Amino acid sequence: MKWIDFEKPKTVEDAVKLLSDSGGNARPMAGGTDLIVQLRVGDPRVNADVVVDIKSIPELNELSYSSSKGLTIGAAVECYKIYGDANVNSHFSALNDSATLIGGTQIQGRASFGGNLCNAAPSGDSIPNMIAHGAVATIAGPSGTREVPVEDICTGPRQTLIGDDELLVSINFPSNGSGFGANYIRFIPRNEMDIAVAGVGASVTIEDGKFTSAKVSLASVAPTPLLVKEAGESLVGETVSEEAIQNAANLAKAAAKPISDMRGTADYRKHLCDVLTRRALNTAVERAQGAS
Amino acid sequence: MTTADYERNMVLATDTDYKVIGTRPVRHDGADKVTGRAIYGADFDAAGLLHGKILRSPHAHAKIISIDTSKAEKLDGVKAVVTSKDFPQSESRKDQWLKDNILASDKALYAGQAIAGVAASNPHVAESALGLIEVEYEVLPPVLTTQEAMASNASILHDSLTTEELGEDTGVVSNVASHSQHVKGDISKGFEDADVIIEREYNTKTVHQGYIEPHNATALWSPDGRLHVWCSTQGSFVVRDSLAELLDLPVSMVRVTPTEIGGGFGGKIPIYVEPVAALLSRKTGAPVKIVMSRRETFEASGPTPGSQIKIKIGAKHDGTLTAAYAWMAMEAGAYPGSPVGAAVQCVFSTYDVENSTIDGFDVVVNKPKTAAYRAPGAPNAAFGAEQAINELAEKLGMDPIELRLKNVAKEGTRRPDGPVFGKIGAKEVLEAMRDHPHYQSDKAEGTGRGVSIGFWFNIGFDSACNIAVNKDGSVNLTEGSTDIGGSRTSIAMHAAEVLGIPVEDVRPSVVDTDTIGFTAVTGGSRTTFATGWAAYEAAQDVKKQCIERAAKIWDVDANGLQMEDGVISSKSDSELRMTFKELAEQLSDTGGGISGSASVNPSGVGGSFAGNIADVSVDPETGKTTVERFTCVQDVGKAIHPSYVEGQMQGGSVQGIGWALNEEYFMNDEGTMTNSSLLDYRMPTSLDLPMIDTVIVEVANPGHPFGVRGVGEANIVPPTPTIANAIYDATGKRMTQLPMSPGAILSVSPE
Amino acid sequence: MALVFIPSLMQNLSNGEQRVSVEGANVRQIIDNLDSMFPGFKNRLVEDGRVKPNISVAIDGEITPLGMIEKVTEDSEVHFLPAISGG
Amino acid sequence: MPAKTYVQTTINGEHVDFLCEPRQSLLECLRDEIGLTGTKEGCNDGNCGACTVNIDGRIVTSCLVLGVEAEGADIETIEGVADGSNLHPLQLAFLENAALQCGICTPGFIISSKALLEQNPNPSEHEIRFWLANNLCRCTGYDKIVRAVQDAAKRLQEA
Repeated sequence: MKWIDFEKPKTVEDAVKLLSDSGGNARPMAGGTDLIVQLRVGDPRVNADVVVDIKSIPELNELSYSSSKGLTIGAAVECYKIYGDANVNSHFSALNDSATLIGGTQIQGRASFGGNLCNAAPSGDSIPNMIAHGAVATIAGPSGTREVPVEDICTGPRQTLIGDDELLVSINFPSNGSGFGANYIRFIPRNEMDIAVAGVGASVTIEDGKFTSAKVSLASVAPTPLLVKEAGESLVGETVSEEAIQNAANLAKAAAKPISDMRGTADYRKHLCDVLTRRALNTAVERAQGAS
Repeated sequence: MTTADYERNMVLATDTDYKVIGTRPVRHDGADKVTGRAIYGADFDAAGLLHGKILRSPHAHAKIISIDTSKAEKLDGVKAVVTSKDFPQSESRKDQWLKDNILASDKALYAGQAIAGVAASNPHVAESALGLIEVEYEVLPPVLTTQEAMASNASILHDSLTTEELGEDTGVVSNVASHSQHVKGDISKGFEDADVIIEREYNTKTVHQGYIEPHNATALWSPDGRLHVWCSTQGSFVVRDSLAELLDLPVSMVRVTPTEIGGGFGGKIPIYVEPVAALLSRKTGAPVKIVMSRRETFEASGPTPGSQIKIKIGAKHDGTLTAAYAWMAMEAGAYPGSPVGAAVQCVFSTYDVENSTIDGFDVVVNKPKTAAYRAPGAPNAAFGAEQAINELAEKLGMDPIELRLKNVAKEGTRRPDGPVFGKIGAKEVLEAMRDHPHYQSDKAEGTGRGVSIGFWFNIGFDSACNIAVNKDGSVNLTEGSTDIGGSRTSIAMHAAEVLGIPVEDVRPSVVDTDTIGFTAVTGGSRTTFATGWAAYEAAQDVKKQCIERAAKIWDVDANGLQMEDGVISSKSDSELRMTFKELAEQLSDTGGGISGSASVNPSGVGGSFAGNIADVSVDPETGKTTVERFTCVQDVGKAIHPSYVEGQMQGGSVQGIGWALNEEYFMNDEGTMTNSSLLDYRMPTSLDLPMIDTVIVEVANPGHPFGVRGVGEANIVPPTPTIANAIYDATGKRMTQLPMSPGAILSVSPE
Repeated sequence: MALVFIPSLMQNLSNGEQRVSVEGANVRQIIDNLDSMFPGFKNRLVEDGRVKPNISVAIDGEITPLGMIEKVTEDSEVHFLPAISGG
Repeated sequence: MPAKTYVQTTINGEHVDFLCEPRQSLLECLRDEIGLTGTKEGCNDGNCGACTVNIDGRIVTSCLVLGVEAEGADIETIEGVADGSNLHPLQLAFLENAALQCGICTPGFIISSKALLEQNPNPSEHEIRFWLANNLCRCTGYDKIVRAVQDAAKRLQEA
């Protein structure tokens, strides 16, 4: 591994200054479970001379909930804190679907949703889930902070619209009304420690047996995690039924643009989008109906 | 019967008249290994240690036009750079191939092949220096499968390679390094006599042994010309002799100290980084340590081959096999030496078939040179043959175990490769499978059940052992078999049994090549058999001397004395009685200490059969297989330490399950492995498996004093066909390719 | 006389004979006598006075570690096989 | 070459300070700078678990932690599991259940299992298998490891 410098700022301002002063050669690091490996193998997409450890910044460790503001997860909050949090468990339990899937126990001691989002892998297991929850990212930069829906963050494999001089501070999940349910599932050949061959995040709100809102988002079947708007929209107004869910699954499958690689062929991945969308929606519906 | 209703680890013991053999003591090296104190290869340190790194070819097939190391040599902290030019001149083509696999000379034949080595004061500096070495390649088209390599227009890897047929050079330049063949009876007549014939082609991919500890070595080439190497290896003497040959040194000038070893399964028999560390040490005068990365371990060590296998078998309506034909081509990797020769000898060995013909082809391709992996070649062969047997059973309407029992090889059966079997336990294994509560139980809803059986020869070869008696009646046992899974305890148990003392009173040590007689590799399921035998003989030597010493003390004829259960006594005078401990105290005063030694190269090797019963479920929408229940039955001859025997059976079974379901080298068109990490090379995790139930069958091997056959390998042979047969039972899909990954299963139509 | 099983790939040397009775009290004598009956065998089986490293000799079903000096009896079966090792 | 960083930590209950380069992982620091070689490297990318250590009560793969991040941390490695010459019940259970063959993965399994039993004294077989999925063992097929953890749980509850 080439030489790096290490900085550990205590404030968002100091972190942003370090990033902007480095001329694009600094990288924020939360758990480092992706970044350290990328630096070690000399991944050309991560050409950092300075690693900025952001785990000492209070805002990035925030994990709070109120019914008015919803759930805020700081960019450095580790997965194990997410699935160990009472508010997450009572109001956003579907986020645990991702928090318990990322890596194994050891990785979950370090890895964060924020890091998963900034790493912008097409397979990032928390991203479709965040998209399905309608999450919004707060990003700090030299000229202040901005808020961006998570579905707009990833622009390509390992590419985001977060600037070299910007810092992801937190992710906010709006409160859900009654009748809300969500789910993230992925397909992997093993049962743990794998990259999704395909993954689907789904959320629904059901009132009086009808979908009033729905979102479907896919992993590992496009250059970025993908919000399939038409799949969610197709459900809105429909009565909960196998047909409606199958129709949404068909739309998700049609939207997938996967490649063939060692993890699966394009055809297989498209097929999985159908299967997993159906399964994720069914679980989301069960949860919604259980919650209402 | 439910799984809770029976003993999950059964021992069907035939001979229980032992005090130590068959018990389950805590291993002697255990405390060191659970406290982190045991020193493995990468843990070794020495004053002034330098760190070595290796530059590797990015191309699967390329001519090396030039290598310029000058910039790397100038980097601050770099102490030396070596290339193939630093090796002494080669004396033969084979010698040159060995060297080329360590550091390539004129051609790179696989992506990952070593080109140059760098030593620096810091591993990060050594790594940076690799980027400064300039290599000019002329890239050639890669040949990645036996099908491509055997095609008439194939790109040729070695201009000098000609096909060999059992000692004869055919003179034909080809990627086929050798052709082997076994013929028994008249195959045409056998198929004419058959009422039912099954014929299929099967294909398997390259897979890795997957040991968790990467290859490593530290070398110190002293100014007096002596080379000392510390490394994790399955065979310290193989390392010593290979280094002496490659570096043109007298054997006595090379000393190899085997460290603890973190798994091998055959893959840590060949040498890779040892000679590079040695050359770098010679240039620098300092000790140099090289530790492979995981990626290097995948791309530049020795996996087991992908293969193409055609099977045709015929039987009469009553199930009698009349003919068996196999054609197998196996990928040797870049240099000749696939395990096809063993595969052709194992493929139909379970069965008594009157007419058989088996052809095997060793084929070079642009992949890492294959090495041994647990019963090398036999699992590939069984994947085809044992599916064909199940298919035949289905066509005949017979139970697959009954069909196997009807044709099973026994003592006196002539094997397809010619020789006649001695005492073997194939029938006993099949009977234990048939009678097992697992096989007798009803399948759970939605699951499929598969069975199969596999064979491995096991080997003998040289082993040595020394035993020195301490004055408190304990003994120090030294041996040369690197201990990969508890073998030093099973070897110590041989000595304890003979001397009639507790195994805790035997202190076994694995020592370096200067300190013990020649001992062959820890491989071929030979260690407990052969080194155990050496310990048995060395203990007999001690025992004989003890009796002689007691005779001297008592002034009686030694022929009238005996030593049993640790007590020396007179056969006629009950007053004359002395424990081993009491004698030990007096040794110094009665003529000096006692030590016994033995070097053996035993014949009498007993082959081992292993069978499986597996229940699986397959998700019809994703194709994903879940192993719901798995039972391994194996004839081990005699289980010296049943816990570690079970461990071998469970470990071999799970490696086989991994091979069956997900493991493969995924190569891109350029011949680069794209999944060379433990993330994407999907070995089973704890969450992917059920408990693995075992049945130890003991059909004593008459060729060993305690009946040992060896247990390490046969258990990896049956899992792939067992899982395939279970998947067929669950889905109606006949899987003819490994791995049977979810996508692959989904793409096959039911029969 | 011992019964030598001629491997199919060597039967070109034995005029197609599959099994040949050969005099000899050890492997060396068997190979020598086989070679005088059918010239070429020694060249295929022996190198520097020893059985080639890639060939094993099995006497009565057992691979012998003794090579050329292994004893052979009147009713022995002799096989020449590819050598195998293991993992 | 730029200067090394001075790091102060607590390892196995003892104050330990060391110098390291920021690019060195905690694994490298433990092994090469501090001499605690019981923590093993199997993959160097977080997938085998052989380098598992416990930092501030949470298990992590030390190959994915920078040494400089250890400033102020409380670290437990395999060398600190036994109480002097008394083996921990997990260590005894691993030995008596023959839960190791080559032993290279054993330190990681013991550190991981210890953390599991500290937060869940009576885990089910599934919970054990899930918790340990980031620790690869190639020798045993996991059967005897899972049994050893179950056995240790029983021993700890009886103690």
